[in-house]
Amino acid sequence: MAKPLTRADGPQSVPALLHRNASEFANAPAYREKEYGIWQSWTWSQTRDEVEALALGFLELGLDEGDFVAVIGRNRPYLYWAMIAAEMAGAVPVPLYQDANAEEMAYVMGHCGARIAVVGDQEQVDKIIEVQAQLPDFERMIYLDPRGLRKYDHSKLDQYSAVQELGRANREKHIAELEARQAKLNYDSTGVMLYTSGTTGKPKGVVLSNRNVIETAKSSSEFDNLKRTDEILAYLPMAWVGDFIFSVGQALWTGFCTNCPESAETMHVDLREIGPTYYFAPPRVFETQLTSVMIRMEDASRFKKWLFDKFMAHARKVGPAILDGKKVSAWDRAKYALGELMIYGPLKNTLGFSRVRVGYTAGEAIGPEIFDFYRSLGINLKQLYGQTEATVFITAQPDGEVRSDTVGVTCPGVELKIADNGEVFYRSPGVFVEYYKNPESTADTKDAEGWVATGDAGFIEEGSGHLRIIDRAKDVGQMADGRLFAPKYVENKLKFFPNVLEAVVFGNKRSECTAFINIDLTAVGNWAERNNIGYASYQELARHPQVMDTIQSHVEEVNRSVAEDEMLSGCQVHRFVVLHKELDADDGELTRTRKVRRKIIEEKYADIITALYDGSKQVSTETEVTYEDGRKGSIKATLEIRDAAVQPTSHQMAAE
Amino acid sequence: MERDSVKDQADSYVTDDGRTIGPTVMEMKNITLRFGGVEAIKDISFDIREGEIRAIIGPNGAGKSSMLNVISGFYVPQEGEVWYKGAQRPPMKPYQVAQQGIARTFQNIALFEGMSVLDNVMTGRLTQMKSGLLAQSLWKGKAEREEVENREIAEKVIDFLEIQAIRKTPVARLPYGLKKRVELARALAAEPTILLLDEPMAGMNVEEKEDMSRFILDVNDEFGTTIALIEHDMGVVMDLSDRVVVMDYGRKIGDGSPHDVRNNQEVIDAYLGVAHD
Amino acid sequence: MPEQLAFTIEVFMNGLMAGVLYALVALGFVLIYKASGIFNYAQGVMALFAALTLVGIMEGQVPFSHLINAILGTEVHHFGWHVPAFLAIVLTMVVMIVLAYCVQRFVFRYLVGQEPIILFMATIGLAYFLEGVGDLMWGSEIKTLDVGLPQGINVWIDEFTFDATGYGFFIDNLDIVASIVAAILVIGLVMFAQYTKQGRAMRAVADDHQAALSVGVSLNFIWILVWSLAGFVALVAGIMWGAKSGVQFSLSLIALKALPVLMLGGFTSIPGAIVGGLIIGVGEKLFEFLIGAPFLGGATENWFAYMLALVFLVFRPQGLFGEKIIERV
Amino acid sequence: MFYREAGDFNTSYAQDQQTFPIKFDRYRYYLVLFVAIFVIPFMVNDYWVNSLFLPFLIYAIAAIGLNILVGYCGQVSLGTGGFMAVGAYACYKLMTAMPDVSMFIHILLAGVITAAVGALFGLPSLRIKGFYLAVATLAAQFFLVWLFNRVPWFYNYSASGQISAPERDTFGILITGPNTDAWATYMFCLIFTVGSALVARNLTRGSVGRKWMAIRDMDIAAEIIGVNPLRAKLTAFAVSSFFIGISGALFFSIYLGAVEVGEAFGIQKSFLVLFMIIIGGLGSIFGSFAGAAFLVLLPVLLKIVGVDWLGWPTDIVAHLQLVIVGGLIIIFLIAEPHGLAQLWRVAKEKLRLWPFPH
Repeated sequence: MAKPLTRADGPQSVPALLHRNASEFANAPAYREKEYGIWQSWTWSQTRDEVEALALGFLELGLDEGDFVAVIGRNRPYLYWAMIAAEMAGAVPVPLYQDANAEEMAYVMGHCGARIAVVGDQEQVDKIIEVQAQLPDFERMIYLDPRGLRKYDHSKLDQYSAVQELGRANREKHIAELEARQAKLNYDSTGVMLYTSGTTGKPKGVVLSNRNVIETAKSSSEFDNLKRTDEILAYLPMAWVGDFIFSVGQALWTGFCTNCPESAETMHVDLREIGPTYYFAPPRVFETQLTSVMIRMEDASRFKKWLFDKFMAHARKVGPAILDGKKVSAWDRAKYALGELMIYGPLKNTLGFSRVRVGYTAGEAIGPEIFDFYRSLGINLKQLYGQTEATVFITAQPDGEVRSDTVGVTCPGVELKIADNGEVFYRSPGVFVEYYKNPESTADTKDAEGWVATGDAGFIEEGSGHLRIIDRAKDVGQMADGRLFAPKYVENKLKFFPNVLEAVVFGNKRSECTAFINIDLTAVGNWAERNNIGYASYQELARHPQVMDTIQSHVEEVNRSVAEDEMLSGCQVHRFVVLHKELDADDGELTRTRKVRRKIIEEKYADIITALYDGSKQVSTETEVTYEDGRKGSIKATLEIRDAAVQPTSHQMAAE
Repeated sequence: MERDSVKDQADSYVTDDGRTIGPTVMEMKNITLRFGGVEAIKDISFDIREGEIRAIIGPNGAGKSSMLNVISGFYVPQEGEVWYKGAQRPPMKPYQVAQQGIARTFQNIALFEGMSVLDNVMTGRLTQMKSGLLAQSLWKGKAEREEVENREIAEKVIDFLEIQAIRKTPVARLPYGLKKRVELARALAAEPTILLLDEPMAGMNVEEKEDMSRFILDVNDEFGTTIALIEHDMGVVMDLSDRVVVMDYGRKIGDGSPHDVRNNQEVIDAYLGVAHD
Repeated sequence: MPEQLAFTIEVFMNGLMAGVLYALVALGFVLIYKASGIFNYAQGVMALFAALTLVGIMEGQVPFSHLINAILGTEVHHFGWHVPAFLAIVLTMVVMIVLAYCVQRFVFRYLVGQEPIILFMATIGLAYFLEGVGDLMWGSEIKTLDVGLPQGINVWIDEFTFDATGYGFFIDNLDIVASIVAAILVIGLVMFAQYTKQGRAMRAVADDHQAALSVGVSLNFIWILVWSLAGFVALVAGIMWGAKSGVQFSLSLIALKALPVLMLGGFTSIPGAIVGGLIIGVGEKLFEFLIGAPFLGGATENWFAYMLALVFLVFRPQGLFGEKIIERV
Repeated sequence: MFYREAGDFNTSYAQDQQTFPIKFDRYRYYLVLFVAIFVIPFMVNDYWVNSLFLPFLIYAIAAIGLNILVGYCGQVSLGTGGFMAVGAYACYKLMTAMPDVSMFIHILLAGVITAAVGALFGLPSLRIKGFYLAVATLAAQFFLVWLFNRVPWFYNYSASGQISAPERDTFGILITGPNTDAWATYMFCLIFTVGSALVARNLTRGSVGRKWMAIRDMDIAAEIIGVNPLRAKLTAFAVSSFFIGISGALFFSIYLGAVEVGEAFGIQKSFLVLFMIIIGGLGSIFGSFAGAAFLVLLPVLLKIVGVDWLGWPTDIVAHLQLVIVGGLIIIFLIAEPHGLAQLWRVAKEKLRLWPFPH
C-alpha cells in the first residue's frame, strides 16, 4: 500500500476542493458548455450550489454512503457535477462509456451494484431500461435531456433539474447530514471508480482514492505549472481516467475552466472558439488532423502552397529548437517570426491551437513527423506515459526535453524500476487502491510494496533519464545471444514510413532479425503514378526494383536508429522480403483491430522465413488467399530477398 | 412552449391507437372556393381537434393546398365559415391569422434566401416582437431585452430540430432536406396553436422522410402542438395522423381514422383513378 | 362655338399626336420586355443617341473629335461634307443595329436568367454609358435637327377650321407628320409581331425560353432583333422630337414618358401601349391646359403622366389590359 | 490571415448579436472611428473637406437611406433626388423661420418631415410592385422637383428661385454660410453620418430589419408568417426617407450653401445614389459607405488625371465619367451583383480561413 500520509494542509477530498474554489475564486469561470448558440457559463460558486442541490436531491432520493452512482453520457458540466455530488453524498461515482452497449452496461452496473444512474438522454435511458431486470440493486435513473421521455413511466425516472429542485426544497432537512458525510471524507476515501476496458476478459473496476486523485492532480499541475486562467476542452470519454483527472482532478485543484462542446459535429468549431490552453488528444487525432491539413492545402493556390511549403520547411528546421529554447540564429528566428505571421499563426488559429500552452498525447507511439509537425508550429505538444491504475501519470516530458521517441521522465513522487525481462514497474501516490471485488488480479498487478506492473517493456535512457517504452512485455522476447528482442518496437519504426503499411519482425530465439514488409498501396501507388511506373497489381508493384530499393533504404534507416540504443541494437533487420500479398484479417493474419498474429503468420509463411535465414537470394511460394466474396484462391510468387545494411554494435564487438 | 387551451365544449375524442385528443379547436363549415369559374373547393366541412395530427390527403389538384391557404387566410372562400377557438373568424388578412397562432410551412419551400438560418427562425418570432422603432434604432431597453428573449426561444427550436451546426449559414447554401427542416423551425418558433404543414416530405429521400416524421411526432407530443398536414405518401400519413380528411376534385370523399379511410371504397377509387405516386 | 371648347379640342388634338409618339416609344419598351424580360430604361437615351448620331452624320462631324483633339492636340471637327438626310438615316440605323448587337453581345448575354430588377439596373447603367458616349462622339451642345420635315402651322387646317367653326386650329405640320409616321410604325410593328415568323418567334421567347429554343429559334438572334427594333423606334422618336425641340439631354427625359404609358398599358400588352400612349398624351396636355397652367403655375407635364399612372395603378395594379393576378404560394 | 479567433467566444446573446462579433473587426472599427474623430479634423483644409469628406459623409447617409429601402426592403426607388430636395427645403424653411434653434434640431426635423413625405409616397407600394413601383417613384421625383420650382413659398419668394443657407451655428460654432471652418462642418456631418450608420445597423439587425428582409425575399411568405406588409413597407419608406432627408438638408445647408432644385436634386441625383448602393452592395451598411466613397472619389480622380495632368477640357472628362460610371454599373452587375460589400466579405472569409483555400 502507498504510505498512509494524511496531509493536514489542503483539502482532503474532491468536494472539499470544490468548496475551496467556491470560496477562494468564487466568480472565476468553472464550467462552460456550448448550448443554444452561446457558451453557457458557471462560476465556481454557482457550480458549488448546483452540485450541492443535486447532492441534497440524492439524499432525498435515499442515496446512502458507499453506494455507487453510474454516470453515462457525453461530456457535459451536469454530469461532472453529478460525479462530485455523488462523492459529496458519500457515494462513489462510476462514469461509463456512453457508447457501451446494453450488455456491457449491465455487467458494470451489476458488478458495482449501482443504485442510481445519471444519464444524458433518451438513448442511455433506453439502454438501461433494457437491462434493468438484470440489476437487482438498481433503483432510479436521472436524465438530463427530457427530449422524447415525456411519455416514459416516471416512477423510476427523474429529470436532473427536478432532482436539484427536490434538493433545494429539502435543503433544511438534509444539509446537516450532507455536511456530516462530507466531513467524513478523507484522503483514503474513494474518489472515483473507473472501469478499464481490459483487452482480455471482463472490465475491472479500478478504485481511486482521494489521495490518488488529488496527489496526482497536484503534482502534475505543478509539473506543467497549470494556472487558474487555463482553459481545457472536455471531449474525451468521461469514463476514461484521463478525462476525470483533467476535467475534475486538475480542474478542481488548479481551478481552471472546463469547456464542453455542443455536440460531436460541432466539436472542431467549438475547439476553435474556446482555443484551449491545455489540450490532450491521442496520436490518431493529431494524425488525422495533419492529413486533413495536407489535403486542404492541396487545392490551395500555387502561391499559398509555395509559401506554406517554404515556411513549413523552415519550421521543421528551427521550430522545435525555438520551442525548446535552444540557441537559434537571429536570422532564423526572424524568418520563423515571419512564418508565424504568414502561416503558423493562422494555421494554429484555424486548428484552434493558438493558445495551447501545454499539449499532451499518449496511449500509443506517435509518428515522429506528426509529432514534429505540431512542435515546429510552436505548439508545445508533449508525450506522457500512464495508465488508469496510476491515476494517469507515470512519466511525462518536461518542457525543453521533448522527443518523439521517449515518454519522458518520472513524474514527481513516482518511482520506477525495470525488471530483468524489461517490464516497467512503478510506485507512486497515484497507485490505485484495488480492483473492486477482485483481490486476485489486484494481487498480481500490485505487490506488497505497492509496486505496480505496467505490462509494458521499456528501459531508461542513459543520460537523459527518459523512459522509453519498447513493447508490450509479453511480446518482448530474447535473441539467441540473450539480447532483447522487441518486434513491435521495430515494426512501429518501420510503419512510421508512409510507404510501409505492415511489418512483421522475426528473431525470437534466433541470431538475427528479419522482416516481412507490406507496402502501402495508396502511398506507393501515388509515387508510382508520379514517376509514371505502370503496375497491374499489388504484387507487381511490390516487387518493382525501385520499390524494393526504397523499402531497403527505409529498413536501413530504421536499423541506424535502432542501433542507437544498444539495448535494442540486436533488433536490426538483416534481411527482409516485401510480401506478395497484403496481410489480411480475412485470412486470419491480423486481428480485426489490425494487430499482427505472429503465430499464424509464422506457420503460414514458414517457407519464406526459412528462406530468410538460409541466405538464399529469392524464394518462390504459394499462398492461399480469401477474396472479398469469401472464395478461396492461391497466389504463386517468387520473392526477392534483400540484405539490409546493419550497424555494428558494441555487443557484437564484445562477442568477437 | 405552452399550449393554449380551448374554452370549448370539453368533449374529447379517443383515436384508434388509444390517444385521447382534445376538443375542437378549428372548424371549417361548408367552405367553397372559386377561382373565376373554377371551383377549387366544393362545400367542404371538417374540424381540427386540439393536440391531434390531422392529415388532408388526396390526389394532385384535389384542392388540398387551397384548403390550407383558406385556413391560413391567404384565400378568402366565397362561401362557408371558419370557426376558430369556438368563435367564427371574421374575414382577416393572412398576417392577422398568423398573429392568432396559426403557423405553416410551404409545399415548395418559402424561406427567406437572403438570411441566415437563425434569422429565418427569428422571423418566426416576429408576431411576438413588439418593441418600437425608436427603441430598436437605439438598440436599448425593450428592443434589446426582447431580442434576447426571443433568441432564447429560437435557439430552443434550433436545438430541438438539431440544426445547431448550420445556425449561421445562409439558407441559400443549404440542401433541400435541411431547408425543409429550417422552414419547420421557423413555423415552430412562432409557438403556434395550430401548425399547418404543406407536404412536409415532398421530394425527400427515405431517411429524410423518417427524420421529418420523427420531428413531426416529437413536436406534437413535446409541445402538444395541433398539426394539420397535407401529404402524398399514404404510408407516412397512416403512421403519423390521428384523423384523415380525403379530398378529390375539391370534394370531401372521406373523413375519419386512418383505418376507416383506408377501407373507404371511394377513397380507394380516387387513388387508383390517378396515375401519380 | 365658344373659344374655350375650341381651345380644348385643339389641345386634345395636340395631345393625341404627342400620344402617338409616346405609344411608339412605349412599343419599343414592350417589344424588348416581351422578348427578353428586360425593362429598358435606356430607351430614352437611345433616342437621344440616335438623334445625335443622325445630326453628326448629316453634318459630317468627326466622331470623338473633341476627345481626339484633346489627346492629340489636333483641331479636327468636320470631314467637310454633308450627308443627305435619307442616307444619314440609313447610316444611323446601321449604327443602331451595331449598338443593338454590342448591347446583346457585351452586356445582356452575361445577364441571362438574372432577376428582372438587376436587368433593369443594367439598362440604367447602359443609359449612362450611352449618354456619355453620345456626348463624347458628337459633343454635348444643343443641336438643331432638320431632316426636311415640314414645320410650322398647317395653314389648311387653320383656314378650314376657321371657316367651319370661326376659330382656326393651330396644329404644327411636324406633329401631323410625326403622328402619321408613328401611327404607321405602330401598325407596322404590330403586324410584324403578329404575322411574321420572327415576330411570332419573339413572342414565343417571351412566353417560354425553352419552348422557343426547342422550335429552333436562336435566342441571341431574337434579342439582337428586338434591340435593333428598339433602336429603330428610338431613331424615329429622336428625329421627331429632335426636329421639334432640338437635340439635347431633355430629349431622353421626354422618352421616359413611355414609362407611365407602360404602367397604364401593362408591360406586355401592345394595345395597352397604344391606348396608354394616347391617354397620357391627351391627359397631360389637357391637364396642363385646364388646371396646370391656370392654377398650378404650369409645366405640369413634367410629372402629370407619372402621377396619373401611379394613381391609376393603385386602383388597378394589373394595368389597363392585364388580367387579375391570382397569387400562389 | 490576420484573424486570431481562437479563444474569441461569446457567453451571452448580447455579445453574439453585437455588430462586430469578431474582436479583430471590432478593434479595426474602433481605430477607424478614432482616426475619423481625433486625427482627420486636425489635418483637413477646405479643399479636402469640400471635395472629399463632406460629399462622402453626406452621400453615405443618403446611400444608407436608399439601401434600407432597396437593399433591405426590396422596394426600388428612383425618387431619392426628390426626397433629398424635401430635406433641403424643409431645412431651409426651418432655418429661416427659427434662426436661433440649433442646426442639429433643424436637420433632424428636416429628416422627420421627409420621412412623412416618404411614407406618403410609399403608400402605393402596397399595391404596386417591382418596376411598376420604381416608375411610380419617378412621380415623386418629378412632382417634388416641380413643386419646389413652382411654389414660391418654398424658396421664400426669392427672385432667383434659388435657396441659400444663411449663417447658422450650433453651440456657438459656425456651421453654415461662407465663413465656416473646415473642421467644424466636417465634424457636424461626421456626427450625423456615424449616427445614421449606427441607427441603420440597429434597425437592420433587429425585428424591423427582419420584417424588411422577409418582405424583400418573399413578400407573400412574409405576410403569411405574420408580417404586416403595409406597415413594414411604410416604415422602410419612412426610415429611408428620414436618412435621405437628413442628407438632403446637409447637402444644401453645409455642402452647397445654395441650390437650384432642378440641378441639385434632379433625377441624376436619384441615379447617383442608386449607383452608390449597387456598386457598394445592396443590403449592406458597409456597402453604402464603400459605394459613396467610390463615386465621390472617382470624379475627383478623373478630374486630377484628365484635367490637371492631361489638360483635357472639363466637359470631356465629365462625359468620360458618365461612360465609366455606366460601364462600371454594368460590370458590377455582371461580375459581382452584390457589389464591393460582397468582395469585402469574400476577402474576409479568405483571410479567416488562411492558409486554407476553403
